[in-house]
Amino acid sequence: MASLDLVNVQKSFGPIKILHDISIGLQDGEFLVLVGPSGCGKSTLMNIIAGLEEPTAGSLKLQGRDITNVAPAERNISMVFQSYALYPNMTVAKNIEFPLEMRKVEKSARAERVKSVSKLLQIEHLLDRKPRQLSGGQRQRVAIGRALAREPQLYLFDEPLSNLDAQLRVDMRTEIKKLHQRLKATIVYVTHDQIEAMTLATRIAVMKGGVLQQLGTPYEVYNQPANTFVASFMGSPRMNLVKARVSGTGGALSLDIQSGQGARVSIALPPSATPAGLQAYAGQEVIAGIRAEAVSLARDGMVAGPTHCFVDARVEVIEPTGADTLVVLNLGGNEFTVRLEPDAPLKPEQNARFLIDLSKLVCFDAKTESLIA
Amino acid sequence: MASLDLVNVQKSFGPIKILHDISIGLQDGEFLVLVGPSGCGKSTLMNIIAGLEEPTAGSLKLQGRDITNVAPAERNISMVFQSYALYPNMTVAKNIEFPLEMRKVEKSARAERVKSVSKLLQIEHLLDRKPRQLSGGQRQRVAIGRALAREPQLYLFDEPLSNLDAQLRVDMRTEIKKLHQRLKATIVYVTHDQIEAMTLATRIAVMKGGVLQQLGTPYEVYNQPANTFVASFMGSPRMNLVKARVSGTGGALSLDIQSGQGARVSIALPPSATPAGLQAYAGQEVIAGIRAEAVSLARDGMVAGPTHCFVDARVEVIEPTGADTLVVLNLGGNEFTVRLEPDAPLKPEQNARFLIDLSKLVCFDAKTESLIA
Amino acid sequence: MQPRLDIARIVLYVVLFGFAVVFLMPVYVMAVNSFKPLDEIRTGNMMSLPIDWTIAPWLSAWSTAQIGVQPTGLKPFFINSFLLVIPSVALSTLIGALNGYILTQFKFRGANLMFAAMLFSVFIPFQIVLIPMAKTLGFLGLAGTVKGLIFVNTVYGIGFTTLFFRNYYAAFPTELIRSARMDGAGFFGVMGRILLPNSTPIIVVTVIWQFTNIWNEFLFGASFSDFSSYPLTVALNNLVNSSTGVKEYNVHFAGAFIAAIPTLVVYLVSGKYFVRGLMAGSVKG
Amino acid sequence: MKSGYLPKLLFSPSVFLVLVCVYGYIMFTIYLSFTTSTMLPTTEWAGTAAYARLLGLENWQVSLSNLATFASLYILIAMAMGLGLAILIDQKIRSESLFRSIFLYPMALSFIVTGTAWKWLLDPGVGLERSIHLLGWESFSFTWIKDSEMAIYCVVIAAVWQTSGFVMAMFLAGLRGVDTEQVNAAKVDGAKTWQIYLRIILPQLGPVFVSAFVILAHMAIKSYDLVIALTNGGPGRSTWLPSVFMYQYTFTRNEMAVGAASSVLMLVAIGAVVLPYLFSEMRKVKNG
Amino acid sequence: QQQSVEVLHWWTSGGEASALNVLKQTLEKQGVTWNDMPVAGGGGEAAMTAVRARVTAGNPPTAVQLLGFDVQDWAKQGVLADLNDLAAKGNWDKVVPPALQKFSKFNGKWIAVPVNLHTTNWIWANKEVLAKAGVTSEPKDFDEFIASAEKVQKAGFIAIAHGGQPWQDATVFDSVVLATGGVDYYKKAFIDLDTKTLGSPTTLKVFQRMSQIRKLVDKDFSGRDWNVASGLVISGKAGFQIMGDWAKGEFVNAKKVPGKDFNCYRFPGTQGTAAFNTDNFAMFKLSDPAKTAAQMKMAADVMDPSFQSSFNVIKGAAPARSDVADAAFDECGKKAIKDVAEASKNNTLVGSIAHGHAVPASMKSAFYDVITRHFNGQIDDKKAVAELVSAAKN
Ligand SMILES: Nc1ncnc2c1ncn2[C@@H]1O[C@H](COP(=O)(O)OP(=O)(O)OP(=O)(O)O)[C@@H](O)[C@H]1O
Ligand SMILES: Nc1ncnc2c1ncn2[C@@H]1O[C@H](COP(=O)(O)OP(=O)(O)OP(=O)(O)O)[C@@H](O)[C@H]1O
Ligand SMILES: [Mg+2]
Ligand SMILES: [Mg+2]
Repeated sequence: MASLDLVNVQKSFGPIKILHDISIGLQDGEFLVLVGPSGCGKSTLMNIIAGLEEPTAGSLKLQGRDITNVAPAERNISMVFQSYALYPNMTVAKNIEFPLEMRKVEKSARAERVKSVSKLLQIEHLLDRKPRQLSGGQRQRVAIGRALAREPQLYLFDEPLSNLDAQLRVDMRTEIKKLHQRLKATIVYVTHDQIEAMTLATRIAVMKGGVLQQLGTPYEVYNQPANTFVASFMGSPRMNLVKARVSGTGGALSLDIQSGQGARVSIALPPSATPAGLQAYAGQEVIAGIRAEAVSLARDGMVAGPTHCFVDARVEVIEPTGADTLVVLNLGGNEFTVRLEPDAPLKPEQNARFLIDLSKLVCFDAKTESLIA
Repeated sequence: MASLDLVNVQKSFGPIKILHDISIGLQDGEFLVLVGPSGCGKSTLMNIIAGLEEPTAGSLKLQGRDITNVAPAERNISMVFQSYALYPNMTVAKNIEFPLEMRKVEKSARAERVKSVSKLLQIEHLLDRKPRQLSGGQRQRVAIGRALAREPQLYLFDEPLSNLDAQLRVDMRTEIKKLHQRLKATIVYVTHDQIEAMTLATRIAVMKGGVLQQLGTPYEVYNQPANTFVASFMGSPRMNLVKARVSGTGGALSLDIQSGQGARVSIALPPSATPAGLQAYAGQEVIAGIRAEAVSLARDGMVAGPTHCFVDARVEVIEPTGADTLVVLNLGGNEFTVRLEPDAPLKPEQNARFLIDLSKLVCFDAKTESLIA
Repeated sequence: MQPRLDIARIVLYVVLFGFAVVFLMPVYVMAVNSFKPLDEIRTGNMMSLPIDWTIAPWLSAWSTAQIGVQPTGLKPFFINSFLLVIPSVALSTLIGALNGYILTQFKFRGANLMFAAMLFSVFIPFQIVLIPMAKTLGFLGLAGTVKGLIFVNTVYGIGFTTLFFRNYYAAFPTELIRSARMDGAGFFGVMGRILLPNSTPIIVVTVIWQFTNIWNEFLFGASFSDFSSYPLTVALNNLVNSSTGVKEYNVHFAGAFIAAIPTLVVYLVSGKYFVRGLMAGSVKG
Repeated sequence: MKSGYLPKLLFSPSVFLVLVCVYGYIMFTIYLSFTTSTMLPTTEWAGTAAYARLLGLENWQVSLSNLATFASLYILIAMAMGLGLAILIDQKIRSESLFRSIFLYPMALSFIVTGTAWKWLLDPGVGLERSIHLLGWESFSFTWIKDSEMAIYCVVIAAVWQTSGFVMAMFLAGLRGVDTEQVNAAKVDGAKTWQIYLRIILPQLGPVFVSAFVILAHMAIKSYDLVIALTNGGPGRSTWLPSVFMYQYTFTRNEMAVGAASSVLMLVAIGAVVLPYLFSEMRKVKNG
Repeated sequence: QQQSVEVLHWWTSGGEASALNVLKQTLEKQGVTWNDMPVAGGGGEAAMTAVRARVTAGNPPTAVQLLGFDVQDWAKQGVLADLNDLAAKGNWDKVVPPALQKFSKFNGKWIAVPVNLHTTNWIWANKEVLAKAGVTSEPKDFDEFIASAEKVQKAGFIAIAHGGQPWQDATVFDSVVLATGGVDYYKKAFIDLDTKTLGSPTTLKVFQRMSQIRKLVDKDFSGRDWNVASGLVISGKAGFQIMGDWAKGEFVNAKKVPGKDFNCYRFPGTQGTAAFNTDNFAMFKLSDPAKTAAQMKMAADVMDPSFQSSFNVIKGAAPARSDVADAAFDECGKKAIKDVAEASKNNTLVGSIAHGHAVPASMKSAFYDVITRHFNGQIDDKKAVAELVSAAKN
């Protein structure tokens, strides 16, 4: 396995700049998950790593070797394409075998490998079919199988599980995780699935409009988002972001949440949960971010802990998702989504009291939208 | 909008039977979500409804009219294809406009429509591009746009959001929900996303290997799964299914969970949470199903309510997903996954006490694997 | 889906049938007259069926008709034509595929200009290359040999074959090629394993074109070969185009059919490779 | 994709051959056209004498105007027929291969012989006209081949007959390369069969149109056997084409310089007509 | 080393080939292998192309069948061999009619050997048809011929079977010119290209007569092969055909007997004169002495009287030597030999315009252009004369 360094990689299609100065350094055996809104340049970046597109500027190093001008075939990289790109003239087995054949792997070893990969992906019964006789999910698994057949220095997966059902997805995710651990493979992985990103990544790169927003561990990205974009992009439902004014001084700051027309809400911040940088914003406006799961329904007789506080809000919408219930509140005139147990005893239009875990609170500069740490 | 009736629809490709006797009746304005493992025949069923494949047997009625032999163009159906199937020779705008043009919609009205649809899908800036110049998610949105341009009797969506990022996915989901409510459109929708299925559907059809397993409201499917397949297919993490022996008689039954080597666990069932049919199984084995979210960490001093019970279990694996933590327990020798708050104070290998909500317990016949109601 | 028979389809069949009849008319004339004795042709109606059926003209065209001084029939010239046509077709098709691949997948300066140059080359009248080519062949020592003919037919086939393949590959899904390159396929791997196996229809078209053209090529055959390497067309021409002798139309027609058999076989065999939906399901979008 | 040296290396033999055997020889021909060559090439310089003679020849003018009529009609009709037949054949018909072969077979037969069959068919005294008379339609008249105004249309008919099957094959190959999923999508979008062809399939066949055009244009320009076998240039000189002219003057009339001059003028004319079209089409292929 | 000859020719029809086979066998008896190189097509057009390619490639055949002025043209290129030694030995200058020598010699050197002597001013007539139309005697002059033909036409037959191809039109023209202007006019106008003579009223008359013939031809004549036209006569659909002596083959092949079923006679008004064409084997310069030796053997064999006889009996022409016995020939053949001998003696043996024995190929074709256009009614008689003159000027 190998380390991968992207140095100031840029890409334009004609006049349109798709990637701006992307620099990422990956250690041997890292699992990088690329996330970002549709069209932000993830696949383009993957193609550049694979050598299928030339970067307009910048360079790439694999295991210290400059590969900017190396042909894809000589990079020793495997890739699962977002669009599958199965070979229509070959059966499933042949598709999987192809990269091995190209690397001159012996016939019996190939057959072995096809067998084990197809077993892993539960497509053994499809080995003799042509791509056009497969369902969407089956095609996607064949595409994965083709990439897994080899053991290259680097794997690239572009949304490999998007067409699989939830169970299979969990299975495949586990398999990929195992694979990563077993082979100590370096992997770059694009996904839109939050859970995939959180569970698989050793590091997550969040992109937006071709610009790298944050590169960090899943914990960092989730709990210390570099800016409001990352904050609201990661996590579902998205983080609640509300404008608030910082008041008080010294050790005891509090946030006053602006009220459009609703009642004004003031939240006192416990010193332990106050970012150091927030002091400088006293009297100014910031953006406060609280995740939906940091709020719970206050039960009768509960007492707020040192990092908790109570707020009263009006219930607007209730959306049961099975495992939980999402409730949209009106908090000081702002929409505020919280996640509660499935059988939370609430009805639309009622008022209720909620408990906020302030240790999960993050604040952003109102102008630059970056994290105040 | 229109009602749709599938009557004993069957489909074989050569010797392989893909769909077995599917009968589904949809009311005007219903939103049917088709779910099932990859390759179970969802797309095939969609194709049959669209008229792109002929059923081997059975018939279809749209608004009471037999359409089994009606050409696709005359069915007045819109469809989003799993593979997008964009027209490579046309720009995005032309792609969206095409179905309108085919229905002889006036030019100005078409332009209007393209504008509003592309705004809805956030692809206004892409209107002049060719499909080849789009990212995966952008292509998918164009495909949706093409389907939404018209207002047909029936919409078919085959995994329309699989390549979108989480935020966009939520947005689009909401838009589709709104569309459904505004137009009172009848919709058939394939997805692998549990949340999509639960939030969008008026009814869910669960398929497996070409056989319809259950057709019911999201609540029914989630809480009263017709069999163990449906139970474990719907919901993530999957429902915990453990073999248990029913003991006791009369009003007070209890379940003894078989222990491979672990300690034997016995759970007393409160009469209010005991399915009527379970009486007949006294002394026999059943499969008990408990969802991960029906279990919580018992806190010190807690007292079990009338439909709750305590169990002791050993923590095996802890998997934080951001919003919650998934914990795999060893319960009487069985793996048992529970979903806890993100900061549950647990460590692997420790023993702890958990609270089970027995009102969520479901039992299945051990042989037929169907629900005991 | 097996379409049902309705009015539209009946019309479709009627139209197809009508065209088929028109297309078959000349060959009908040839066929019926190839089975008539010469007298009957001289005196009778050319469109009517033979009164006195005979296969003598066919036998004669095959084995006894006069091609040169010896009454050899067309038989001995088949081999020559095959020796000439098979390598020429294979070579020019291969070169065309190669050029098409290079021209569509590798962008280098002057590539488009070269393509235009090759394209334009199909328009040159062959009579203008005859003399210089004769000189060239003489210089290369290939004059009067099958090798020389193969060379000539290959060179002047490149324009077409390149055109066919380049235009076909221009629409080929790039993802497939990219994927193959990722999988470690080199230049020839991509071509041999991905492009060619997915080019069946265009290969069929190219082979039909090249086979027919080279099989029926006369000018080069007559000019650049000697009797031992004469291709079939020259023989057929000698059979048909004798100047002041008696014209045995029945033998001519039979000879024409015989000479066309390989081409017809190629058409029949290759036809079934026009398969539908070659790419379906290989890529999204 | 970036190119290493291998593609260029593999491409260069073709380039070399084409440059030498086509453009080199064209140079040679241009040179010949300025000499006094008659039977064999000579090097004696004659200036533009050959061109002067050529332009004064009525045969040349007749040939050119015939070519204009013939080429435009032939290309148009053969293209339309080929496309039409391909679409008809593409309708999942029974005995597809039979029909396909029937339309394609004329390509297999060399015109050395089919010319005779056509000559008979078109001949009013023995062919179609007489047969129809025998069937009872006495007033039917089809004497084009004997009519110097109309004979060129007979050449068009025979040429269309010979090549439209091949054009059909080309279009069929193109039609069958189009992804079925797109066709499915168009069906659902409410497109009728003809609209699917017109809007979805044909626009993707741009390159096939280019190929077909080149094939037909080249046939139109090079048709020699056809004319010789069918009308031998007659009645009178009314079906002469430049190809006949070139051949006649170069090899039969021993006026090689004039023949060369006519080739040069033809090439210039072809270049003027074809190249702009090709370039525009190629640009479309690249961007579209 | 095995001696061999390579012979390029276009005699590939049954009769021609078996005639040539005589030569082949003769040579093989002398130990010379025969490498055939037949290239048929038109009047040897394809063959001429092939020769050019062969010569350019530096690989000419031993002998090439050539017509008329082509021999001279090739000789001018300096690629033909010198046969004078052989000619002296065989006394060719004496036995070959001077009119023919003009084509087989260049700058006083023999370079080619003549094989046959065809004459073109023949008429072929179906006796039965003529009888039915009431034509009992052979027409003596042009007007009589026209009158007879008109009778045939009136009787419901095609009067003159003709194929509308330039060379056939020109073949008729040969005869009409001879009949109208006589040998002197013919030579002056069409061989010496004297423009005054060409523009004279005689020429106008020639074209007027062509127009007369045109009226006696059926409407479907255009493009018809000559042998189809012969077929019309043979099958009794037409009365006459104006065609060279090779037409006899068609009649004989259809089991018709000269004198009994059909008649052959000189075009009315041309008795005693003959327009001829002759096939030569031009001998190319070779570098290999073994080949040259074989070439000389071949040339000698061709000029051998017994070969000339046996070849031309089959070919249907007269021998190119005037000293060959006519015993083996049929009635028409005997007449041909007699006529040729007479004409040669009277110096009325003239090269055929139609077959490139009057003027070189380019001029011949220019004449074709005029004759054909006139015959097809595209230009009138006067215009035809004018165009003929202007063609001759170029
Ligand atoms: N042309 C064909 N020939 C043979 N089998 C086919 C053909 N098309 C589809 N199948 C098979 O039919 C089954 C159902 O396919 P379908 O596309 O309906 O699955 P699906 O439920 O949409 O799956 P996914 O969620 O993966 O898209 C699959 O097992 C597939 O392999
Ligand atoms: N050939 C091209 N010409 C112009 N723009 C292009 C081209 N290919 C891609 N783009 C644009 O580049 C941007 C990035 O594309 P890319 O495929 O990398 O997105 P992505 O992050 O993978 O998105 P998704 O999640 O939707 O797959 C998109 O906005 C796309 O429209
Ligand atoms: Mg992408
Ligand atoms: Mg599917």
